[in-house]
Amino acid sequence: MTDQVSRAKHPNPPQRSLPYLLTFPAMIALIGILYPFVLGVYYTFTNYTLTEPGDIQWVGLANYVEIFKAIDFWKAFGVTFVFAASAVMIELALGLGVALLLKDAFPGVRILRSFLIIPMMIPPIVSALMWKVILLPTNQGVLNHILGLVGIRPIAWLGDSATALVSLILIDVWIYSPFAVLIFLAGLQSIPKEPYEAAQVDGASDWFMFRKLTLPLLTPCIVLVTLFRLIDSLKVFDIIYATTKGGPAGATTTLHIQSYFEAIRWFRMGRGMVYLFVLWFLCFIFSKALSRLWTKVLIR
Amino acid sequence: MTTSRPFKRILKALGLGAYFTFALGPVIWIAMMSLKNPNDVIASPPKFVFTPTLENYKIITVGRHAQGVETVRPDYPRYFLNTLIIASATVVVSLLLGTFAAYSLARFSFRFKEDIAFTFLSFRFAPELMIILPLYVVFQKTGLIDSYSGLTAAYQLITLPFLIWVLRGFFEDIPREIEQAARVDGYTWWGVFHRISLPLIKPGIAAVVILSFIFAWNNFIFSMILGGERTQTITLGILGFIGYERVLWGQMAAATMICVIPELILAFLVQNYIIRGLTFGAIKG
Amino acid sequence: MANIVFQNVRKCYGDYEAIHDLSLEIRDREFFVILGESGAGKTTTLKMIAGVEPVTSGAILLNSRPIQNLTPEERDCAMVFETYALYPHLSVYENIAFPLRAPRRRIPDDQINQTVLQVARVLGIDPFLDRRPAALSGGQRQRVALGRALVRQPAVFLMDEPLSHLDARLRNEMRTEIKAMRESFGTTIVYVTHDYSEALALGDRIAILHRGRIEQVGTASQIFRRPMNRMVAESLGDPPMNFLKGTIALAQNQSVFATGNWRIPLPENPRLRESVGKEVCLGLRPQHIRLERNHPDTPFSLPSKLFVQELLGDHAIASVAVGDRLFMALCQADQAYSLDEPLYLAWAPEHMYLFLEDTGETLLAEGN
Amino acid sequence: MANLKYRFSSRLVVAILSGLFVLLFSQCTKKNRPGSAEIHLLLNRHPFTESILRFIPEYERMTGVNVSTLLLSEEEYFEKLITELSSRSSFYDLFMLGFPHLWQYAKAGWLEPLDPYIENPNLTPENWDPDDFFPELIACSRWNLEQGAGMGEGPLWALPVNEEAYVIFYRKDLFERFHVKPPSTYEEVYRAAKILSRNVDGQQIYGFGHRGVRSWSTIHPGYLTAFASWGARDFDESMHCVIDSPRGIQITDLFIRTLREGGPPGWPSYTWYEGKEGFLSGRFAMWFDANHQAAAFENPAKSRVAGKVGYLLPPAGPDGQIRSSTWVWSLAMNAASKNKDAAWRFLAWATSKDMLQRTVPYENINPTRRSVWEDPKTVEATNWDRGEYRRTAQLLLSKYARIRWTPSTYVTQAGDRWAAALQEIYEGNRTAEQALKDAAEDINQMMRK
Repeated sequence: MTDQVSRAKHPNPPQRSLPYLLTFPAMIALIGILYPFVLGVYYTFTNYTLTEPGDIQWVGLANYVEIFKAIDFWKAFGVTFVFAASAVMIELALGLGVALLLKDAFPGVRILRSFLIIPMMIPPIVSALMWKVILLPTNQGVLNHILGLVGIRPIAWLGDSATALVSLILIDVWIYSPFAVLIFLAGLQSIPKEPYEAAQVDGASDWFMFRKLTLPLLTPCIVLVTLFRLIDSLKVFDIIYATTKGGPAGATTTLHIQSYFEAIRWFRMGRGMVYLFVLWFLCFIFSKALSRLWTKVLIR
Repeated sequence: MTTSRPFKRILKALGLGAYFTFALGPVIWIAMMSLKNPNDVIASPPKFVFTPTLENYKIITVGRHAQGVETVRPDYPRYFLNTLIIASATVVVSLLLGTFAAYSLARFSFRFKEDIAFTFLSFRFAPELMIILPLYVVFQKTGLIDSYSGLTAAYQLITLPFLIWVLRGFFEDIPREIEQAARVDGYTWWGVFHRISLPLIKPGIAAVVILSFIFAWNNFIFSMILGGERTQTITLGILGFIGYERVLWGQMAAATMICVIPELILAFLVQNYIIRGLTFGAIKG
Repeated sequence: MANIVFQNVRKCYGDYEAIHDLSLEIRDREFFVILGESGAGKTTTLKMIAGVEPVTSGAILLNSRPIQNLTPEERDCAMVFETYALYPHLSVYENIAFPLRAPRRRIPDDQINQTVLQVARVLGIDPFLDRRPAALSGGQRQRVALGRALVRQPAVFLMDEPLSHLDARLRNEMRTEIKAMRESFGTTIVYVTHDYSEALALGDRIAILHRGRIEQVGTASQIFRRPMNRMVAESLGDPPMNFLKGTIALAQNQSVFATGNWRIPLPENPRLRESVGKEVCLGLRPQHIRLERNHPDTPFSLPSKLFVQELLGDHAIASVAVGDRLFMALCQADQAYSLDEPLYLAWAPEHMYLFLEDTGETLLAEGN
Repeated sequence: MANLKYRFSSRLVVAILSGLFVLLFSQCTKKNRPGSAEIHLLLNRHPFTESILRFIPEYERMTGVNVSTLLLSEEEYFEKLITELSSRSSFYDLFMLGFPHLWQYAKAGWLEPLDPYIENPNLTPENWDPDDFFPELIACSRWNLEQGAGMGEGPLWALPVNEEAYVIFYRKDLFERFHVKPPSTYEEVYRAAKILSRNVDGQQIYGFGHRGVRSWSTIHPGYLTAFASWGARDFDESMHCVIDSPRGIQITDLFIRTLREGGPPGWPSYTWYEGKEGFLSGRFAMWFDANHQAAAFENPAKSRVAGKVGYLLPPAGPDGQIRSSTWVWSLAMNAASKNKDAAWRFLAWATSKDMLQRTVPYENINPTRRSVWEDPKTVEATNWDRGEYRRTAQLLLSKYARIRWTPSTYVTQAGDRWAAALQEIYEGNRTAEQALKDAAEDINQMMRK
């Protein structure tokens, strides 16, 4: 009567090996990065220069000591931090603000939402070049031309060390704030309506509801956006490479750009890799903290 | 939040207007540049009213160009096809590898689970420059240089970590009892996976496909160093318009507009999924 | 033909032991009910039969063949989940047809279609076969879950509190329906609930599960009349049994139940004699208690004062204070008592229960 | 039933994806004519390379050799090249070089000495005539790998295909209109730049334009010409960096003041193409860069200043000397190449008299062979400003233009740091002396390792 099939006994579901079997394929694809990464870290302890691939000698921590002593390193460190922190914060604020505006349906909201991610669709290096045309120092630049109409003198934007970093942050925000808007929109839609209705009944103000209800409920979004955006903005390269290349007098030289000069332009792979390893380490500790915060937020 | 009071509605309209001018203004400017002839493109002061011409689009697609208008060897359609192949292959491979990994990270509890999950994420930390030269040597020795499969493998480093973390949230979102019911109904874990779990996260897959496609489509360093003449991608194609003589801004702008089309089509196809799609467990809060 | 035997089954989540050394036999074609309050481990037991929860140690035999190591799909059990667990992306038709489409069964499409339509008609859900579960009411969803299990004629039928999410009227209706359909299941049914009336109404035999241990297994009347211990007695009947602490004493060489300065004679039986002097507690069911205004001429009575009276339509519940304890008694709706009015409880001797205070073991039950 | 739609759409998706996969892997197989020799070129975008590419099909038909080329913009080109060479890849046979790279790659042993191929009669046709090249340009391509000296001696590492020297393009109409004498010293350039930085008929004009991005390629054109004309040098004989010599500081201060007070705002962001665009669209009164850009400035279809451009020899320094910088693009062969003979035959063909002549109409107007430079067709194609362009170009080539960098493998490193110093001076937070001293100290420290 029953179609019981007796088969070799194996531990009942799920088999012990199944989880590893499933994650293994993805691991192989990413093992490909382990060898280059380890080799890169090894280079930081050598005097490897590209033009002399033959004689690589071990120099221990000489590269690190030398670089940590140099002022250029700490300047690049500072620029990287200022760029990443301000880019992420503005993207969070802008992302949340726009998401709140787009949350409720109104005529045309669907069109606006589909136009939302167009800036992300253009290769960053190309949008940086296009922005460079818009930010041209003379009144030939579109932005200066428009500002000129309202009587503001042309600003040198990417050409002046005071405004160069600000312009780069502006470009980064332009490209990646849609990412934040998307995540927040998803988050806002998954928040139940009841708490808001209850709060309204108690006569809570919009600001109170935002602070006490929306923000706490959106914490996972905030952590998620910060996690992915912080990693990318610490490692920013395309945007600066296409415009100022670390331009006016080191004002926009981040760790990644400085490593580009050291390793690719001046062939000093050993030193270049030190900058990159520091950058990797920064990403590591921030993500470790953020992902722990993420699991904690999830459980609560 | 009720926006009944007119004051709020004006504020909302102003806010949206400001943001979308900031977001779409440059895109519109690029579109205008793509319709200008060489002298207008970099006129100073910038020209807002001009006689539009489709010359740039003609040059980069069909390759015919009027005399005296300088151009580069128009291989743009080939770069476009290369990128289409590589980006789609990358997304397909990422889906194949990542979906299973995400499912096992979400469903099963096993040793080193959180470490494995974090390792996937950590592959996104390494700056591209750090791994590009050693990776180049590996690709050269294994003959993967300038090949579609080589670039598809390299792009996994960009798309796979993101895909695994997002899909993991989705799988965690499915109530366990639904999968248990399917097992009891007589399906192996594979049957449950592809008949119940996978269809239930279709919105998530849509969101992840479009975002991964964009990341792969826009890549620059991997395609430049690990690719070659046969697999040159669109980003390099667009940069190719920085000629020795001068930058062909008009043609570069036209190339950029065409570059956006496949992503727009894909976004439109999965449009309603994207927002709903990103509503995943982790977001529930 | 399906009988299920648990042999010293243990189940632990980490170091928390959910099921302690469970040994049980469920006979073929039996409607076996597991009754227990939430957290007793009844759903876990059910899921261990189905295979979706692995057994920590011990064996489960189906027709005397061990199945604890088989995967769920190899066990040929059907299960109705408490949350129904319907497939949200499939229509009602597909939800019911889903088990039949399992590759291992190789059932041709037309036969599937015919079986599904027949089951749907029986359950009265054929009008909305192409709707999605989200578009159905609680009762309809419950029927679809039933349909999904029914359609397979499995070896064992597992039900995890299928009626708990329904409103009272629908619950009674579905209960009688399930009772009526019992024949059409044609196989062993293991039904889990925390509602004692469902257990008594449906179960051929009932197992009382408390904190992962079987307190007692027996027919409805056995369990109701001769509970093994106080815990079993307490979990049956609504309103629940009343209890009064006291001791067994000897009065004129006869065992009596002494509490305060009241003495209530006890029937002669060796067990009572042995436990003279022990702490015990008296058990009386509300429906067995009569309230008298003046002192009844039977030793089986206790003085009390009315505390509160609740009118429940056709009958009323009177809560009376006996010493420091509250006793509940059923009485006619029109029987009105005034507050604090002195009343006497009276009951027939055969309705008395006696339990040991420390182990809760039953010393005296109805009829013996 | 209802679910058929669902099942159909998933089948469709799977079909498309698998089709894509098949397409992907079918592409993997190499597609070229079987059996024939194959050479690969890695080239940057340049008038010479873009014009030569037009004739490659002709070469392939003539010789049956399959020639595949990867063409990249200059920035990406050098990054791709260094990756290829540093990992000893043999994939690319020929590539373009400037002299800083020639020195670096020759020292690293990545370049193939070409003399044996020139002397081998059955590889090089008789009419190829190696002596037809301008001797100075051949000298630029020889180096005996000795840091700090030895240019012109040692093996021939590459064949020059294009050269450029540096002139000041100036707007003759503006100079006449505001009665400004074309400058013959750098003080006059400074003064002229300040006078001509004004609003003319509604368009803001800037007196003096020059490249500004943080790279050695910013040092190389006008600035290095001025620097050398003032008798200052980058390194002394013992390879010690001496850019902070008194003369060096003076000319640097003057040059940067000219840019700050007479140049466009945001100079540090100017790439060569933005600068050139500035002069082309008529916003600069003077532009100090490569003389062959005249081809673009004189082309009415593209330039607003065609016909109004004057060509000025670089002004002389205090001791009356004119020392223009120069740049030579040349083709070199990969020492690790697997088919060097086929590569050489292509190289010889590409640098033959006939081919250089045929690239002139495609704006490769500074040919490196004397016969092509004096050929009537070239003369006719380049006699702008009533022959003034050719006069200055001839003078520069024969007398004034030399490589002003000391031959070494440190040009890019020293140049990048030097350019950063110029930017600091321009930003005004360091004086010329402080910035150059720090730069010299850094460069010396860099070289010690």
